[in-house]
Amino acid sequence: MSDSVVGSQLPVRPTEKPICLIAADGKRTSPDLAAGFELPASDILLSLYRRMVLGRRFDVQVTAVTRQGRLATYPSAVGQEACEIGAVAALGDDDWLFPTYRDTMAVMTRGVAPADALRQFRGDWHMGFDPYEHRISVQATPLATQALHAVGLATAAKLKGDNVVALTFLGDGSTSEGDAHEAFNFAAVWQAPVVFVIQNNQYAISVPITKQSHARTLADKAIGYGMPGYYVDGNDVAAMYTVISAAVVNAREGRGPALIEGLTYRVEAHTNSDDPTRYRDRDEEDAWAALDPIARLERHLRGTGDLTEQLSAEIANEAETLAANVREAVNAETELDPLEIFDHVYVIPRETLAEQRDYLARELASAEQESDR
Amino acid sequence: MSDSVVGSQLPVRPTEKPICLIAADGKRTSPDLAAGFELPASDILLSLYRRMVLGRRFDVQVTAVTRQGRLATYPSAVGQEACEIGAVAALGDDDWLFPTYRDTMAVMTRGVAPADALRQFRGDWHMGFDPYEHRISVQATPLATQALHAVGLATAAKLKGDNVVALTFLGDGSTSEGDAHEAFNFAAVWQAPVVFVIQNNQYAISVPITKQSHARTLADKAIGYGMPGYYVDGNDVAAMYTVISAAVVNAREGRGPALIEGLTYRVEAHTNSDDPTRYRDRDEEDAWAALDPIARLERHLRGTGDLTEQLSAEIANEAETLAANVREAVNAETELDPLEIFDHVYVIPRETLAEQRDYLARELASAEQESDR
Amino acid sequence: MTLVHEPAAPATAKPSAPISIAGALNAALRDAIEADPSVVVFGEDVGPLGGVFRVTDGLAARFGENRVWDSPLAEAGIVGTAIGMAMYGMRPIVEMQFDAFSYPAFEQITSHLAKMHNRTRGAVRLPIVIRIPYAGGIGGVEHHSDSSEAYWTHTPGLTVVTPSNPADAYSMLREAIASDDPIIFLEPKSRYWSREDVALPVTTAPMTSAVVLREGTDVTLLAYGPTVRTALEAADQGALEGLSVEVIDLRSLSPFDDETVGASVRKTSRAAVIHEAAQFGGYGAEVAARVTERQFFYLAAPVLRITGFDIPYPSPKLEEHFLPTADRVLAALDTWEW
Amino acid sequence: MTLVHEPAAPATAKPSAPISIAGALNAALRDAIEADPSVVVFGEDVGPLGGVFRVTDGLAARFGENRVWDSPLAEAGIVGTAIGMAMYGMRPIVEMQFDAFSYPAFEQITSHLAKMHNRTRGAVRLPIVIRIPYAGGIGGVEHHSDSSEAYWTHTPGLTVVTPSNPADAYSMLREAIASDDPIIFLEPKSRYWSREDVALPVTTAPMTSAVVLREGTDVTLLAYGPTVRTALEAADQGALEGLSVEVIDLRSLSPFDDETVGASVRKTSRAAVIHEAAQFGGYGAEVAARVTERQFFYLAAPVLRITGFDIPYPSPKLEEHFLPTADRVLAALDTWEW
Ligand SMILES: Cc1ncc(C[n+]2csc(CCOP(=O)(O)OP(=O)(O)O)c2C)c(N)n1
Ligand SMILES: Cc1ncc(C[n+]2csc(CCOP(=O)(O)OP(=O)(O)O)c2C)c(N)n1
Ligand SMILES: [Mg+2]
Ligand SMILES: [Mg+2]
Repeated sequence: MSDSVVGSQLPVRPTEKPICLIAADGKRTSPDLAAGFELPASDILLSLYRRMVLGRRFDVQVTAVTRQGRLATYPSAVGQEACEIGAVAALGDDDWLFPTYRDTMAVMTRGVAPADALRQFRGDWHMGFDPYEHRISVQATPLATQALHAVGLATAAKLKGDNVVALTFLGDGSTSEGDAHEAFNFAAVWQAPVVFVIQNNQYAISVPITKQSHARTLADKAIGYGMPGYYVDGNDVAAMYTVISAAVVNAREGRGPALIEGLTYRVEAHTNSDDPTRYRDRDEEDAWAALDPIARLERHLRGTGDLTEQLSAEIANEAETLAANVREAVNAETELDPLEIFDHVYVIPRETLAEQRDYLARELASAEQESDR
Repeated sequence: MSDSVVGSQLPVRPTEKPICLIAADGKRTSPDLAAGFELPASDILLSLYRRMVLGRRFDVQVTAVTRQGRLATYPSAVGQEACEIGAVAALGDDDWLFPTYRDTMAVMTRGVAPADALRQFRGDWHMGFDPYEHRISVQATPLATQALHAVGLATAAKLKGDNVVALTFLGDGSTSEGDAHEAFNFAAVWQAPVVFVIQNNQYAISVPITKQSHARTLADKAIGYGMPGYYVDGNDVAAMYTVISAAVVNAREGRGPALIEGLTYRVEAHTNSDDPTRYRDRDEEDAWAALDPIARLERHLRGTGDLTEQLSAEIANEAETLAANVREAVNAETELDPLEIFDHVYVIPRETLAEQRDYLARELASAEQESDR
Repeated sequence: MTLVHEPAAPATAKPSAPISIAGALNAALRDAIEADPSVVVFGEDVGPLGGVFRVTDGLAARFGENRVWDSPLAEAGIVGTAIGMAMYGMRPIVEMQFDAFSYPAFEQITSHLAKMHNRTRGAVRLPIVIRIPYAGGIGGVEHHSDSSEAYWTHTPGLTVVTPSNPADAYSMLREAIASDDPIIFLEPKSRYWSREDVALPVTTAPMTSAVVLREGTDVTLLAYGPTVRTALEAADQGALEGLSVEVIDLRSLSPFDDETVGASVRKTSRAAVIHEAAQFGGYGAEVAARVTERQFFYLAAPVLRITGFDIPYPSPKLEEHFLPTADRVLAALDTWEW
Repeated sequence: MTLVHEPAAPATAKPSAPISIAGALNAALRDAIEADPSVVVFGEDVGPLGGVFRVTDGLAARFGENRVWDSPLAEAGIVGTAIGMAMYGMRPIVEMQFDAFSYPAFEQITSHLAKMHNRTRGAVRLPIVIRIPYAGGIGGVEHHSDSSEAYWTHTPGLTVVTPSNPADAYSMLREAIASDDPIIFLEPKSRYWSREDVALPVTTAPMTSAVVLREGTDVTLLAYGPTVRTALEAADQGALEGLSVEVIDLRSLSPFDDETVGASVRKTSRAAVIHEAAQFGGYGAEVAARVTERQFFYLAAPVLRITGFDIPYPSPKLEEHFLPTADRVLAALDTWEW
């Protein structure tokens, strides 16, 4: 596990300014901001655009049904579409995604049906789909803990000789946790095929990044681990997709992990139960609105003529179908068997749990009888 | 606590080569290696030399009596005198030291009597002296945990308006722990008057630094926190003392924390119960022996004529007195009251502990009677 | 709810008004910060937001960011720096946002917070309060409903208390802040918003003593935090069935008030303990074991444990099946031969 | 020591030879790595050094650094990466160098290792063994002698076992590695070097069952790990005084073998549990509580707990006063009216 350390080249240092390929006005940026990265072909840009539109519609719809009390809670990723979609688009089928509670949009985009993607937040079960079916791990709540799982899985794949890359999302606040540090360090020392994508959405619930880190950028942290670090405009999906793709290829080809910071903004409240007016003002929100990732790419694609009226109409339709899909999913009554709470605690059955299961079964049965009378 | 973040200047980046003022041959180094730091005056160098000689004699003697079974265990700092003494010499009387189990030499040098400094390793009690008497915290065993205590104490002092600086030692291996990361980050965000001194002695017990970090230097970690970082020759006490002193002044004057890596070598085994032949070879040990911090300064001071035969004879005598002092201290029988194990668990007395104390008291009394028969 | 020990109304008593546990805690923090310049409050989102449960609401605005502030997001860092501050004479009050998020601080709490006073032969005191909203019943997603008390009560050096009503919330938090020992202060999150008429400032029974909330002769129910209400409901239902139930609010989990509990059990000869945490190795095991050790020959039946199941806390839609209810308490009492 | 359940000597049995617990664990690791390519071993100093207790001695040299290696120094990192590896089909065995140093991994162990299988509705299995040298008696300085079992046994999703002799050390570790559930494998460090004649490979009683080591009729002593020897000594001394002591080695702390223990207690009508950990909220509380719940009307006296005091583990020169001894066990039995 240590030889890999030898012969590794010095890491790429984060740039002075965030890497950006398409500016807020939809225009292409000057080469210094592109930092040597190529603008993706228009078909790729179109598919990124389409998925961002669908992703946002999904999140907006879920937030709406959450306000109607259909979900226990929901952390929206609206405004962060460039990070969510750029990352998922850069992954291969055999690669693994380690999302957080924030990243349901990414989970859905990677192919999990809305009903399954939302099962956790509906309160049905802690996880709503089979990780192995989609190569997506649980949406982690304990902050930064999932980053270590990603490093472990990537290391196992490397040891087995599989060309699998693990990508994990992290929030800006989560970088303060010890587990984030340990994950960065293990990944670098073991040269694990991992890509860390930090979505710096400026807040950890109410705490602004200035109270979270004194570093110039979070990407600079990569230097302290001997990892390449990329400081990226997290509202430019072209840049996010291109940089993450390069990092994924590097990792796949045995050149180790990378840390990518995407500068973005959490447009919605932390969750439906949060009240942002207590800690941030309208001006700030407006300033970021002007940098919107979808509007920006739309301007660009209209400029190039790649996005036709017809195409956007098609995408709009698709989005509405998805939204309907979401409403249907959350309105459908799910059958839950209370007794299942005992069934997955251990692989090897336990007598005490069997006894407790029987206890609940009897309780439920007599409740039935009560209600029958 | 956040305003302090504003208006802080960009951090000093670690140098390409370790900062060094006096080379292994005792000669002064070229300006590029000095990195703008001045060589201390000869009286300072002499006192650093004297304290290093005493420090080593102390550690050698303690290791010897440990082999004779007088101590439960002892982690020696032989070879690391430039870090241990350089750090202590840079601290003011009101400043605080947060040492590890490795740093008994520093504790003794800061004024703790050998008998008290060794009480923990004799197995008498977990700590052998009053932290407030010497402004030295417990020699921490849980790695990196003490760094957070240092940040907290320094922050409290800052809030109270006291000009107190906290210095904490860390080992190279300890930098992998989450607590090290959290301490660096809290210190930078809160601009706490803390100086982190990493003694990179190349090993964490048996694990070499190459398996611990993939970074160019450990000092580079400072960049990821927006802290000044200094990469220093840890066997050059002139450099260690000068750089740490500068960091202490900076911290005292409200310019925040700093991280300093001293490149050094753990000459002895990890502790008396360790066997280094299992994981490192003779050549490596010899190579480092040539860089010895004491021999190096001795060459320099003989060259300048500041270290006379008479003076070194005096120091040698002083060292022998100290060694005798150590032998006496560890041979002296200490009176321990077993019942004291109940007396400091809580400030507010507890009935259950009183009961358990009585139980042991009765047991001891009847044992007395037995032996009297 | 009738307090057998009526809170002693202090001279400065304001007219009593309805207040929630969250409100009472907020008032206690406010008064403590005002009373003692060495008291500081920090943690995740405790500043401008006022905490996710609003327990620190308005404190940062009122006292400034040098008394109440948002720390970086790292629990070991929060507890570790609090230890250093306490070493320098401060009295930090820190919040773990939810109980499961205290686990990253486990080493700082068990290896340092609990041991520093002993380690230094009494030289160092750590007057630190760690506030932990605990237990479930609020429809929280995974990791937001743990009951971690057994981890803390087994750790020598820690004092662990938990209020079940607004008056105790105020009084016990003030006492915890004033204590020179480190305190794990467990706040029953499902009860945060339950209101009662209280005249603040209020001083109730000492933090480390249990209180008899309801007198009875047939059985003693031992509850704390969120299950006190459950016990009182069971007592009401029991009364209808002619069962005279004594209800004790333990309040202090460590130390345990053997005297109050012992006296009650010797009177009723039957006892049951109620908590949300899993049963195996839970706090109820200590209660059952020590009550049995001390009162064995008074007991007409084994001490019962009515607790959560030995499983991870379930998802929101299933938690109702996990939580102990008054019905379960009464059903358990029925398993005894009377 | 006489095993009532004699280990079944396998066909391939080598001639029995004296081997220590550390040696037996080393052999178990060697055989498991050899038998299954998905087994890997990593942690602090487990590579070339062979671990501070030499339990992994020679493994890195024999199997190479892709099977056995030194990780960076971070316990959460070690457990967290092990979880990721297990998700990809590996069977990691990791070492926490001393029990107090497992605390930085507390969140990864309680919030993920214990819950991942349940969280994923059974889709993910985590066949991970966390080896923890535990308890005291070796003159270790602070933090090197903790008994952390109560923290783990209270956590649903974990299986917690501890061997007390070389044959069990080998057999139970092999079974733990083969198990698809995560296992906390507690190794009694004070017994690492005690030798016995064992023919390896050996298969003893199932990992999750308790074993009657000594049959008796007057009282049942329940012990595990380091206190099994204490219990046997007490049995010997008791015999001299005409006391017939049954000794049970619990071996599995979670699950608890109610059947074996229940049968014994119904026979003797008296029981005592022995452990080094502090008593308050210790594992003995669960043992006393559940034995009492199930056997109340068979018990002639309360279940006794002979344990460490409710204080931090003392310094080397004072630990002898902390550790339960055979004398303390017998003195405790004398407190019963017979
Ligand atoms: C270990 C831990 N501590 C605290 C929390 C409570 N918590 C949930 S989200 C959150 C803020 C996270 O901020 P960030 O990492 O920036 O992610 P974002 O929500 O902005 O996507 C906090 C403090 C948690 N989930 N886990
Ligand atoms: C949290 C924790 N994990 C493991 C240990 C066991 N341990 C004691 S010293 C040591 C190596 C530390 O290496 P380093 O930080 O480089 O300091 P050095 O001993 O070289 O001075 C280890 C692993 C510990 N004391 N604390
Ligand atoms: Mg954020
Ligand atoms: Mg080292």
